[in-house]
Amino acid sequence: MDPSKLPGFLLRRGVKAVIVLLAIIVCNFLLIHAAPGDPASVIAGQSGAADEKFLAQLRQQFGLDQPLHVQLWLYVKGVATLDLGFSHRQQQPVLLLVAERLPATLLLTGAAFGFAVLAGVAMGTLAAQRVGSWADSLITVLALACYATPLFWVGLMLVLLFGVWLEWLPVFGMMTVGANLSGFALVVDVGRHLLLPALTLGLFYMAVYARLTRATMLEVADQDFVKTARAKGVPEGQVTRRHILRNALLPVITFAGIQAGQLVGGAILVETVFAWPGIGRLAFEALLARDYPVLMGVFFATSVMVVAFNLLTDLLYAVIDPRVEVEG
Amino acid sequence: MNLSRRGLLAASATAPVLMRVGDAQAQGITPRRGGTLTTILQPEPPVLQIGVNNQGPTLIAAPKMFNGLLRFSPTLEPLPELAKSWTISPDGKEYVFNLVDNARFHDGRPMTADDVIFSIMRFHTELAPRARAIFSLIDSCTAPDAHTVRITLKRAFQPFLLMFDVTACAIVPKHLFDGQDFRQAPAVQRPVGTGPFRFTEWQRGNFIRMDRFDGYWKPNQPYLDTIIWRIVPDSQSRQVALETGAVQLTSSGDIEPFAIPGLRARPNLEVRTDGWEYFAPLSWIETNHRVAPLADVRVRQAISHAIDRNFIAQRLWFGVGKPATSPIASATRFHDPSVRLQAYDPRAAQQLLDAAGLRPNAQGVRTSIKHLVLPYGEVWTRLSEYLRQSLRQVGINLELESTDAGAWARRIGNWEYETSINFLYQFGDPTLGVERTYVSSNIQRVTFTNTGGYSNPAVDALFLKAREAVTADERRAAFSEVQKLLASEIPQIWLMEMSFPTIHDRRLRNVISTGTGPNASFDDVFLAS
Amino acid sequence: MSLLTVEGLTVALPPGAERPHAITDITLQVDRGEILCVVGESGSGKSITANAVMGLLPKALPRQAGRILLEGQELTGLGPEALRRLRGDRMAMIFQEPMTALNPLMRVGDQIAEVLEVHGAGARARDRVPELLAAVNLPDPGSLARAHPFRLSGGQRQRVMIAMALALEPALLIADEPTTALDVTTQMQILRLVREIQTRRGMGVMFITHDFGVVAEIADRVVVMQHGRIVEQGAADEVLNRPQHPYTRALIAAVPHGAPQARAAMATPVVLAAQGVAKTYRRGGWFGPRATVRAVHDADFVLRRGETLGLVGESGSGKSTLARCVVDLVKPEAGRMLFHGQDLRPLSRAARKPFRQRIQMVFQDPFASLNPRRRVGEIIAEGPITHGTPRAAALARARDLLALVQLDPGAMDRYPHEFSGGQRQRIGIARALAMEPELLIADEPVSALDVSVQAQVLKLLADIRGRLGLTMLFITHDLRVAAQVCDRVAVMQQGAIVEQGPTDQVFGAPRHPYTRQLLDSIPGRGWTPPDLQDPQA
Amino acid sequence: MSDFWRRYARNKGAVVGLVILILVALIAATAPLIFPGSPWDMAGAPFLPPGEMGMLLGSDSLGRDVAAGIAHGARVSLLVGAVSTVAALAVGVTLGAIAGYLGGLADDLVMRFTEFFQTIPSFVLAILLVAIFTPTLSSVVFAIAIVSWPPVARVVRAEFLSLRSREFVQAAEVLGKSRLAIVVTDILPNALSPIIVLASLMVATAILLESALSFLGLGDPNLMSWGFLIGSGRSVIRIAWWMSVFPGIAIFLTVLALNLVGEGLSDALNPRLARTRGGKA
Repeated sequence: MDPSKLPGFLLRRGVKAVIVLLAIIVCNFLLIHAAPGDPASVIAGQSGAADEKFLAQLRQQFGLDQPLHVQLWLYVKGVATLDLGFSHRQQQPVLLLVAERLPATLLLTGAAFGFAVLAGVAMGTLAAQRVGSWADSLITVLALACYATPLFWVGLMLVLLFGVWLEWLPVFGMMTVGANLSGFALVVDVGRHLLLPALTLGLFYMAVYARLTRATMLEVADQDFVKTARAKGVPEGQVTRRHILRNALLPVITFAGIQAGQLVGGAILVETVFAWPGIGRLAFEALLARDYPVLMGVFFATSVMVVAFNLLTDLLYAVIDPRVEVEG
Repeated sequence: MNLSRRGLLAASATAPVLMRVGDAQAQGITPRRGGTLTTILQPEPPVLQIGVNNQGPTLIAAPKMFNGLLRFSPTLEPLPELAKSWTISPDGKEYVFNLVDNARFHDGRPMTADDVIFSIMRFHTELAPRARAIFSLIDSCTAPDAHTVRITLKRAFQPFLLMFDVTACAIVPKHLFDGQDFRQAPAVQRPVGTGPFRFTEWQRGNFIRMDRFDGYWKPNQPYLDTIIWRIVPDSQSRQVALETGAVQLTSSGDIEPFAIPGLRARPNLEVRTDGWEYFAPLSWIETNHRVAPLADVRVRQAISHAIDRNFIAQRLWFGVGKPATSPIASATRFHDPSVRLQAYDPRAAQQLLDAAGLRPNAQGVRTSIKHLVLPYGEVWTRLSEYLRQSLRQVGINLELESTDAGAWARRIGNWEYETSINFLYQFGDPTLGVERTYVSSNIQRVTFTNTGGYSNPAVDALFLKAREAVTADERRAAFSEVQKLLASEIPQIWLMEMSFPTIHDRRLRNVISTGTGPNASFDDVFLAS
Repeated sequence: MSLLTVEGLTVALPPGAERPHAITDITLQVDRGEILCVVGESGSGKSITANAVMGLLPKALPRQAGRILLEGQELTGLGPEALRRLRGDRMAMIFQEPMTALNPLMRVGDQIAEVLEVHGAGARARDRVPELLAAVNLPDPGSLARAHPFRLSGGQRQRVMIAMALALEPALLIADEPTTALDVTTQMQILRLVREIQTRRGMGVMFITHDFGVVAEIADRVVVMQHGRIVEQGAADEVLNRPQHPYTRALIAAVPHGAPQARAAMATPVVLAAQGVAKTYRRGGWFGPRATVRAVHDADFVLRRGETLGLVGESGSGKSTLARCVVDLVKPEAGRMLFHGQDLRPLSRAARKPFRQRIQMVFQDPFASLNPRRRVGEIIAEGPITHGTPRAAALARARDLLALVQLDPGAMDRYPHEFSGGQRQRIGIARALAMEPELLIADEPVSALDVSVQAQVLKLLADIRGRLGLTMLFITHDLRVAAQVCDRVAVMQQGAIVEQGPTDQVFGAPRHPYTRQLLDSIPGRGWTPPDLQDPQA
Repeated sequence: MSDFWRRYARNKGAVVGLVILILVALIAATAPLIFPGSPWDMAGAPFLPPGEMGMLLGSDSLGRDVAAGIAHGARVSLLVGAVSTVAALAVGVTLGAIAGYLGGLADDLVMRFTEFFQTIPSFVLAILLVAIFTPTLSSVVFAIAIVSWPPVARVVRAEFLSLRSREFVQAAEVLGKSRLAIVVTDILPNALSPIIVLASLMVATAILLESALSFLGLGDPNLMSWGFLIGSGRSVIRIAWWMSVFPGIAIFLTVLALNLVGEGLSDALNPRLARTRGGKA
């Protein structure tokens, strides 16, 4: 796309993203507040003993005695200044809690996403090139199998295989408990811990990308310009790389942009199975404890991730596909 | 049990001897200085300031940084801590604590009577409902000198001393809290106490580190250099970490009961289930007396007959804990061992239900009762599933509702339930930890009050009598009577005296030396070579 | 020695197809400096022949017999790599659909340079691109090379394709219907370009087409194919003017022809009058840039009873939009659409319903205009049923209508997919006639049909019109068809009617330059098909 | 119809999938006969390995028969899958039809709404909804339906959008048919194929979602389900692998079967494939 039009494009997408985020914030807030049980009663309950005065104190402290729209306004205003609120249960700013857990989730989802896209596209390409061969059948069956297996179960089976029976890999946590590693040793340690969770999270999406790539490759291969390339005498490898794959990647990118957000959902399961200390687990724990500010913070963080990813996808798309701006 | 009364009145004389209790249990090995204890904290507590947060994990970790005036032996005798001795007036109204004079906070400021008074009268009274209820009995609290505290009660309250364990009334530095919102004070994030270990680092979701406080008031103590609390949210990982030696100690609910038999078999590990005498948690089927069939004592008795408490203790908790026999746990003072609950007898249960007019329909169902599953972990879900199957045998259809911790607490607090599971700490004395569930004056829309709505004037009277009696004997009589009465009325269907396994490396010594076990200060814990 | 020699070429079809071979025993030559037109209807095997020469047959269609020689070298024995080296170098190909024949993600210049690169031109490849683009008469070759294909018009893209094909000066150019998807004016430009380059370089060209007009315009020699076989070949003049084979004769007879006849101006009442009709399309969302396209503006015409008015123009001229305005498929934002004096434009859906019966439409695409999930009988009868005719009566009438459009009454219970394109178009006509309309809008009713079928459908329409006294608005891009069918024509360009009048006047003495340009662009304008008795009709 | 079956049967995988699906449905239907009594009954000793004491697939931590749990769980999984798919279809088809047929502002509003739902990570939303409405069969179905409808709406909208401009729909307009009649008789029947294919895949996704929710302890506590079995087996995987392995295989086979059936349906219903098979000359 014409580089001079990039700022306008970014501005339009940016405005759109902000509106979407605002809607998400309001929606999350209302949704979470529709939940029965307020944090005061949870804290009161868990502190072993409580009386009415204590409850009233807590409610006042959390601002829960304010009218709902005031609470919402305060929340939206806070989010605008990156103040995601304060977790009274954890006695920490939500931003801090989320920020602490975010790297682990980004590492996990990033690794899983990278693995899924690379392996998926590679498998899909291979299958499409040898359509009808045993390799194609194998890849199709494999993709279908990954597609049909529950994420958490794959995780458990990997734990069983590599952690319990073979004892090759650590299966819980993000790093070895108690080993104060640093530098390269730490990277290796985290990498070993990352392997199984990332594989688990990535397998399903790998299957999706493999199927998608295969299908779009076959579709693109039927198109006229591929025939043009062949008629030009372009070697097969180059036809695949330059003409088929590049065009086939467009729907894969679109899909990846949508899927990236869903990855966070899967991360909750994987983080639960592998005890990975990310925001997926934070969300689940916060939900169980009715820690509204944290829940909203996690939702906001994931929404930002999704929106940012969509923006990134749009941008990538605009770079790869010159027609984008025409379609507005 | 006369011993306990004597101990309460004349503890000062025996104090120096009892201070050696821990050492004596060290099987003759001289304590060794040094070493790092890596253990587990689960779930990660929000803050480590007792008072601001009084949940289980905080009460495990924070006592390493704080001291109470007293601590308690496994038989709940008070032992000196920051109070090196104390006296109680014969009418039971005046308590004088003599404080150690060399205690310092981690920031170097000396601990004085002012800090104690602040902790009692201001800090815990404002923050902690349980403390508020008891400390409201205090008429005056003064400091005749910098190391003496005199408390005068409005009326005698025999279990008063039990409130001075570190878990109930940790002594906090007045100079760091006075004049501030206690919850928001910086010291909440970086706790400062007089305890043997000082707070050094907390990486959320990862670990908390505490280092030896070199200025600790007990000479040459503590023995350990560092305690690292690992946050490991996953029970499997915790078990692996224990097995591989990555951590040397687990406590509380860190390890699921079904893993205990396997861990017991490991030669390098020791599995203890004592050390919870002060808390003595008792679990029961929480029943809401406002719901039709449950108001009928015969129905409650029938349910009590229909469940096999031995099965629960052995098959669900793998022997960690034992069947309940009374509303007062056996470790709590004034437990009456002669009291018996309804025996496992489905036939008797069915007869009682017949008598209550609940006849089985074509499917064999007499009545349907809703049951809120306690959302505290898998074993509680299994328990509810077991109860459903057991009650189905006698024709009661238990419909489980699962919920999260927040909704559970709210629904119990608002009386919006039919049955559930609940367990409460007893804090050493029935007046402190048992009474609240059964007296009609405590029927409140708040969790852990008499939410079931049980009301019996005789029970109310007996609890009041026990509360106000000055001597232990008078109280014992009243408690015996109320236990017998409650056992037949069975307002809540008690299941099990719970315990939590403390599992540690055998090289780790003195882990459990008091009635608060893993919740104690660990100033005498050491790693043998 | 011929440039290209094909001998006894036979290509199999997959088992289960309607015939065993895609092409059977094809023998033909292309000499240097000549244009050989391969002509035939869809399914005749002409594209398969071209692809076989290029070595681009899909795996499902294997060559079974025959030889192909290019410049004396036998291609049939070559391995894939050797064949690849020849493609783009010694022989090149351009395709029918310029909109999809270029890689949408690559710059035009890169795509042209790629030909040179893969044949070993190395780094200098890019430098030659502007020169190649200039050779196909494209303006501003420098910036065009940096453009992506979507910025180019269809004609420009086809020029790019030609530039690409000619980059290495191949001996043989195969053009597979290269102008079918283009408007007539563009088509003529491309045809002239091909002819010019061919002459300049002395190439041999194998030009595949279904259009005898194009054949007449460009061919030196002609090969006629039917059902995968060559039925006739010879010099262009011979085949066009003295066809021998019955099939060739039938095809040529089906080409719409005959000069428009002067017809008496009608004095019947006005059925439909459009006054100042305008339709503007707006695009762009809440955040994107807005774009407006004036699809139709200031359209005025009248249509008298019994008359056929042709709306002619190239794609995008607004002729279909205008037709759709009449039946309210498109809502014009200005003007009046008077039907017997009543303005239809402001009518609500309900108020318009009575008029629905009186104005009906026949659509272009016989494959898309019939609901695939409904039986033919229901399709024809549902209009009258909607307007209150009892079901039994409507179905009985549908049976009669099938007979009227020369279909078997057994068709009633069959589904549309069981019929050929021409048959479907008859069903579409029957559906419109079931409403007994006064006014029939025919939107390119024969454009998607092969020439022989086209002739049959046109004949049917003429018959029906005569028998039922229909008034007709006939939209077409094909001036030959318009000349044959219409009493009067209106020529549209960029949303406006630039000229209208009696057909013979407009075609005989065009006043507007655009009309002249259109007429000049009719391929094979110099050729008048011989008057043949159609032996098959 | 026979034509449909012929095309369907051409895909071997689809036939295998159908057979598996019928078997699963059969097991679900006959579970009370094969395993009388409740799957929650503590029928034997805890942690019995497969095959011991008549427990074909072993027993769990309370001595409950895993095989009985799987058979009874099939009922729940299929029920949740089917009901939530129907619900999601109802919402998605309605909204998609409105957006696609009416276009304009309605389309814009519906699509913004749909996009918004697609931006929220669906599994997180499902967890939230189930937690808010407390885990029961109906809240699980509701939550799954809520997160599953957007793709339906998109597909239906796209189909409607393209069908709306098809000439046979325009012909129906010109005939004067009412909007409802056009939608019902002309557009919907032609949009049915992708909806049916999508529905078969949605059942699969719903089963996966239900199991994931149950795995996290957000299932209906009164109903035995596959996800529950795996969830309860997770923490004891080192002691009793069979508790998590077998229910997982059950989910895998069912979801696989549904996917295969979906592909078969797609082949059998998609006229485009039929056309390419015919070959292009």
